[in-house]
Amino acid sequence: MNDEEILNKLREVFKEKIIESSIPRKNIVNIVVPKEFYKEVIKFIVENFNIPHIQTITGIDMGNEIQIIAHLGRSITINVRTYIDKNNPQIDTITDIIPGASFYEREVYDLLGVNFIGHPNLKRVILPENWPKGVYPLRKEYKPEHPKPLRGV
Amino acid sequence: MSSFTIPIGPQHPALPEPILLKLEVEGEYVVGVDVDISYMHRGIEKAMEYRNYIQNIYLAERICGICNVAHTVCYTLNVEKLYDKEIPPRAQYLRVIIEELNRIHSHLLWLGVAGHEIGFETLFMYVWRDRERVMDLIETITGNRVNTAYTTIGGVRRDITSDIEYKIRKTMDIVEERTKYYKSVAAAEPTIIARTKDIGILKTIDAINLCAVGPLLRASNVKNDVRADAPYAAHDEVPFNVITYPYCDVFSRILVRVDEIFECINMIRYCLDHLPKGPIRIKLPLKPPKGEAVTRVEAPRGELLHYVLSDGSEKPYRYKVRTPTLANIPSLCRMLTSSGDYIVKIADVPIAYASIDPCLCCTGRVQIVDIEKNKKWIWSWEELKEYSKKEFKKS
Amino acid sequence: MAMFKELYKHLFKKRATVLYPFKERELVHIPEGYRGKISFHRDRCIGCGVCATVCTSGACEMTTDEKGKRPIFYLDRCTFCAQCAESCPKNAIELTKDFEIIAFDRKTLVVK
Amino acid sequence: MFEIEFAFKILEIFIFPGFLFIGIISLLYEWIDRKFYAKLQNRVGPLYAGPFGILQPLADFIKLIAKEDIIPKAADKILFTLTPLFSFSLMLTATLLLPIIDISGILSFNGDIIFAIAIMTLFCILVFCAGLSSNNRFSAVGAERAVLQLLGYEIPLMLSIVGVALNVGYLRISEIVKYQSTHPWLIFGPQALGFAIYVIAAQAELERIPFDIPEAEQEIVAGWLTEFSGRKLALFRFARDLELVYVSGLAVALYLGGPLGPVISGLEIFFYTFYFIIKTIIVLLILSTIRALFARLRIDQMVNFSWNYLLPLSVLQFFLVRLVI
Repeated sequence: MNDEEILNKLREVFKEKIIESSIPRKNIVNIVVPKEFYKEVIKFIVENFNIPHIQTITGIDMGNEIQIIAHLGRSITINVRTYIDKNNPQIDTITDIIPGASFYEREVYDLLGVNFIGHPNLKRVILPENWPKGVYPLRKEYKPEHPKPLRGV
Repeated sequence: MSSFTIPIGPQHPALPEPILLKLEVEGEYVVGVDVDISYMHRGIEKAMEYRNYIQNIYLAERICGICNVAHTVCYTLNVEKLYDKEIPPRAQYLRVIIEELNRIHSHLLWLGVAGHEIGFETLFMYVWRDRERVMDLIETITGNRVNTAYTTIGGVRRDITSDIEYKIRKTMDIVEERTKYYKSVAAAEPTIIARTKDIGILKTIDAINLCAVGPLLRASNVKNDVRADAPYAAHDEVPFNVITYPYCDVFSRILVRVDEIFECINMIRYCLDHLPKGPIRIKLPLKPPKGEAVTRVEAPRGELLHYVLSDGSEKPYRYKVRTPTLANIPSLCRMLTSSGDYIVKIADVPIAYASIDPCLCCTGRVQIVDIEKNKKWIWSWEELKEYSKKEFKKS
Repeated sequence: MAMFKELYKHLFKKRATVLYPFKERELVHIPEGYRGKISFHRDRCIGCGVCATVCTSGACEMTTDEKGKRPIFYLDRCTFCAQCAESCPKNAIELTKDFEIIAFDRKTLVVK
Repeated sequence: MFEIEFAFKILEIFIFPGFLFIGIISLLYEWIDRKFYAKLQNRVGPLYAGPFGILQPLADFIKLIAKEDIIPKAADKILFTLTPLFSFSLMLTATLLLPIIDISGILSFNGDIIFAIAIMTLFCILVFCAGLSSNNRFSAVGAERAVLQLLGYEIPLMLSIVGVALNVGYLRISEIVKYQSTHPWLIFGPQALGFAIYVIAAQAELERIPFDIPEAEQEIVAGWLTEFSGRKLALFRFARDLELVYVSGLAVALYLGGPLGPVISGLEIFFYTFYFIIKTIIVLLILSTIRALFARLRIDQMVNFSWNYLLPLSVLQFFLVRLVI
């Protein structure tokens, strides 16, 4: 199944639930869905296209909202993206569909403070245990104290 | 029998890098494992947002020392996608050569470490000695042994002369011969087989479900390689075989990596034979246009993913790196947990752990600035001297 | 037992180790184009500051001397990536084959 | 007359071929072992202390003596302090049994071969005590493994030594050596198998690759040795070196004709010592080669190996000896 067939099939099944879709480059499929359908779309992709592999989950601080991208697939990359509210960042987990997504979700939880509802073991994975609560390094308002190297001898 | 916890790491002779494996142990049997990978976080993703694209080449290179070429290739391919310009084919071929050289050295390094983990010091010494030839070759081509700084945005920085080409061919012959010998040793030495056969089993179905990548996945009999599935650089033109072995254990991981070395050698020879003529790089402006890009390359440890979001300025808005080791950690936890007939012993932990070829400095990339509010994390030279004097007097 | 023959072959071979710091210094082979200690040609420099812009580690800083603006290099922070030498429009920066840069004092590691 | 004899005895025990001599050659053997192992691996080995690094073991010993001696809070202090001393003195005493300048050692009595075997077991029990007394998880696992390993190699080791005694008809080392002065060395004959078993078991007794399971560095840090530091570690390491001399010396006495060989009369002491050193070094080189040849076995594989192969072989050798005599 090539990239266009996948995109057409997704458009056909989900219709207006897909806000935006495109093929920016060969073998890359971009779709944007509302966060309510995020899990549903991923479940459909995993089950119908026989793609059990998740490459990673990227979280991006876009200012007022956080963008979550799930990169799925082995030969064809399907980027399922959704936007969630930054003040109340919550989204369904996909670990029950893809067990391998566990660590990626924990990473996003750790660094951007996104709460994955239903994750079996949502703990810190990267930051130290005594890191202050509510400080998320990859959010834009977090400014590290030494963003530049030391100067002088 | 009551169980107790044995911490392996963060400092442990078997671990070249800090990781904490909290092993739940009953006698010699491991019944549970908890992994803490938070010891190597350097904040590279955040730091990349503060540096321009040129500076980030060298920062990306330092995500990992061993597979640094994979990181630079991935980074440069990724950023080049933003520009949407054609890169000279000669540069793409040279990237393949240096990448495969890097893979050879990484796999040889791993073979030595595997020997070390099962207490076979002699194999360790011999393999690392022969790996030096590849390191010398990398030094000759790029100017440095480890941090190659070879690929850059728009191409590669140095060309291969006929003199260097001759050296590469000669070294490849020697490395091929030595690798053949090590393969025969691994297949014939009873103690190696005893320590690696049926150890650290990761069944095919588990490997797929837990999203394992790279040699770990291929050793579980899944034909998967980014170079074949989604070719990048010149990989669509260079023929090679994807190696798989069906045993799903550490022994099959040894065989996969050793056989991959042969494939790498053949790919390098092919590249040298078919090296296109032409320029090796094009100049690109410092500021890429707005956009985003995802690139995957096959690092020595598996699928490596870089994601960039550019807002049109000279610094990336967001840069995301997903390294192969992070993808393999769920599989590692599965490998180290006894369940049913499958029993893991403490003695098997180091080699099973090493069999995923972990590279933790890849895995952690987040900045630690201050742990306690009043304590400075970065000390000045004088402060450090004062502190050490004070501590010295105390003792 | 698989390595027995190999082991005894090596009894009569020369060791692989190079006794580098005290003896056998001549056996250390440095290839052409090695990226070692930086050498700076003041006469060619025009003070454009590109080197300081592209330097990853902040090892290159711009200062002023009697002839105008110029860079100054702190080798203790330098990563020897040679990006400054590559970006320099006048080839004022060169990386030499000298790799022995151990010092007791950081102040001696400044290239002026 | 009695006083002079007594003074000679004292000199024998303390200087030559007693403690001082044994101490020097044990350090020398550690150097040979390390250098040869390095040579097999195409490395350099010890290099800087003395010519060719010959003083390196001594330098290590002195360095460790000078280092800070830490006793963990949770450790059993008495046992923790005493085990290094015990094991060191035990091995020092054991080396007195070795025939070096004569067909009998300084210490020689009827049945001393049983004593010699008992010492090896006792050392292992001291190792177990040392591991347990330090109250560390790695040490506990190491101690447990040491005893498990003892269960594996002890019986084949004993059977191979008993085979020798059976062949000669005496339970005394000096008698075994004397027997070999008139007969061919015991290694030429059915005892060759016994020698092989002895060497393998000795490798396990010395806890060297492939049987360095109780102190497997990559698995349990340093095993039972983990908590020891400074003087205590120095004593343990010295005890290990002495054990190396003891084990190889015993092999020489039992299978390779002891210190005997062609001599010029009047210079027996010199020649005997020379032959002793040469023969023990040969045994040592065999032990070092084994160390370089294998990967470390797992504890269950080691016990399996010795019960499945070593034990039947030693029983077979036992019967062979019976048949030949």
